[in-house]
Amino acid sequence: MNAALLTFDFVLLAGLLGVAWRCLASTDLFRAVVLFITFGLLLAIAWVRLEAPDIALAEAAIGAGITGALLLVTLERLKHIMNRPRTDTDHDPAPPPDPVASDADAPGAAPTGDAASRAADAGNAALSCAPAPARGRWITLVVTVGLAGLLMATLATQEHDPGLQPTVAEHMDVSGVDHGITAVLLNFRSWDTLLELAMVLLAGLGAWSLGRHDALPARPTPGPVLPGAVRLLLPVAIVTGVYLLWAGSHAPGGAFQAGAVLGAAGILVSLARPHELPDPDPRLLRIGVTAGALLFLAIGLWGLFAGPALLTWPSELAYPLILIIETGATLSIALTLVALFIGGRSPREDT
Amino acid sequence: MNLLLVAAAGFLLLTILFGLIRVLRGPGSGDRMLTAQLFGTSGVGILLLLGFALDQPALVDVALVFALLAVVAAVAFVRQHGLPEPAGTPMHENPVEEQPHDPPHNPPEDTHDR
Amino acid sequence: MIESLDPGTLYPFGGAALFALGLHGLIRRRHLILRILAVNIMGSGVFMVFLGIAARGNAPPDPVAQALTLTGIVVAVSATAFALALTVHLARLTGYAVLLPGPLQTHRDSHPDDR
Amino acid sequence: MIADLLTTVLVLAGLAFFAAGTLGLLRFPDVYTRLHALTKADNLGLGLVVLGLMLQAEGPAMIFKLALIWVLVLAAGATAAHMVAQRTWTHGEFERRE
Repeated sequence: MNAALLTFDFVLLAGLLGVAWRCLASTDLFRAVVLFITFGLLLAIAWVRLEAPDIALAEAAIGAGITGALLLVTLERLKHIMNRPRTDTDHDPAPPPDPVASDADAPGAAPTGDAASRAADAGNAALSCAPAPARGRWITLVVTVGLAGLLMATLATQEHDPGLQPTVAEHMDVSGVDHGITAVLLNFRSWDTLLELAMVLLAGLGAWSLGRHDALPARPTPGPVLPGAVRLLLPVAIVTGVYLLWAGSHAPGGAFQAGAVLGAAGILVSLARPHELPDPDPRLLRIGVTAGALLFLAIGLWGLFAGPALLTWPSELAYPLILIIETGATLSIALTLVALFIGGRSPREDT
Repeated sequence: MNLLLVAAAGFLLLTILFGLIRVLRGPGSGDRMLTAQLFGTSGVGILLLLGFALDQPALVDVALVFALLAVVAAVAFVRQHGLPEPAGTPMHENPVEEQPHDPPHNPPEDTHDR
Repeated sequence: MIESLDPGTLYPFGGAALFALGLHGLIRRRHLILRILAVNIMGSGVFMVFLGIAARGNAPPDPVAQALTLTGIVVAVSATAFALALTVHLARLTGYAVLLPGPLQTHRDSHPDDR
Repeated sequence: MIADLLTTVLVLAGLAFFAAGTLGLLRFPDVYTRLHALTKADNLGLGLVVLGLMLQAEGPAMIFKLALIWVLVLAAGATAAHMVAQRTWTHGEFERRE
């Protein structure tokens, strides 16, 4: 049993490293993205092996749903930009002026077999990129191998330490929940979580501020299959999201996993039939996107005046408060992820 | 029993690694996307088998999330990556195409009837 | 020896290798999408080291490390999404998805805000 | 005991379909035939594995969850296969053997 698991671990690690290597060495961006999606899948299995089902849940929702869709839609946008006509006649419409592109022709740096694969998908010509230049290859290789060796030597000599696990286990009864990670995230170290929500909000605002011309194209749905699948998957996704939110108090799950699942469901809906979707009311959208951080902050401030300190809550009220905060956080994370995917404000907002 | 389940999970992992050959070779992006889809199914299988072998029922939830969201990437691929765009979609309202003096460089999508 | 190799001992080494691989890609590749992927792979390596150390030994894993990793993953995906949006914006302004030396040269008339 | 034996048989049968699916993915000449290989793994491979694991499951909730996972994978596989095929068809890129 142990030997079988050990073999499994070795194969998994070899697969992870191989996929990461091929992904970063790729000259075809689409191939790199598919390899990165595969990398996320293998990573989720690695988290399972490290006894971290919470992380695996988040990785599953983010890796399988959100990152893949985000990268693919970005490729589409890039392809659109690269293929469009250039009006500025002063500008050189030649391929990207890679400062070291001349080195790409050096022997050993040329990709093998990629030319055929690129030719097969002529529409993707904009999605290929120059291979890494031959110059400086050995320096970076030596530096990174040395760094990895240093890290590994540090790890090998490190003493085993139980960490904070006993401390957390000792204080579980005052946290209001029965799951260690939720207790840490929303009670013991709630600062981190508040700042994390602020960070998600900032990323959403940043993407929003880049303008509105990046809207998703409203394409007609080809045939009845996709809407039918969405009709089946969407209710299940919503129930799963709420289930994960609820499960977070006593088992793997919580606001982030639930938010990621709901966000991925929202991305699926916006992909399936964007032209049928009414544009959301901008005010409601703003309230939804900020709800998590604001609710968290408000309850934290209430803790300052009525309770012991900022961002702390009395243990008898902890469970309902944590549930309220988590609900707000789920909503905000889901909405922000969808907003990040769609990119740009709703066209209706400015008119 | 558990040994069998772990070995089965390892076997599925190996099928993923062999399937990578198809991702690397292509030739089309459709092939690559299909392979990613197959990997999703194998991943669900691995998670279920490990969940039972290691007695961690939470892994079934992870597999559920995977199964639920497996279709998102494929739909993103098809919807964004290559379906011919009808004229008049918001993306076409980019100002560059309003310049009439550059006909040879019109993107292929513009050959559709308005 | 073999029996003592639990995942908590084995995976951090893989994480260190992933970090180095990502760094290598970050330095060597110029296309911004590949650089974003490289940063993500580096981050995954860090998470793997962290979770591996948290899972060492026979005791239940350290929930603080797992909570911090969860926070890190959510921040990473938001930052990735923002970076991709910036990449698209850069490509729209310059026509290229690579960072070029020198001052930013934009297409005249090609940006809707100038309309 | 009988349940264990049945689980073994079902899981092994499921693995055979996964292996066949991967082999087909690697060996078949074009996208459409590869789609065919993919759906075998989705439908029968995972189906048999899930069926085998159901015999080991405790309680109806777990059995329901397993069944739900299988149904979701079926829906996802069918949708993805249909859409990739449609996309390939509308683009007219009938990819030949390398």
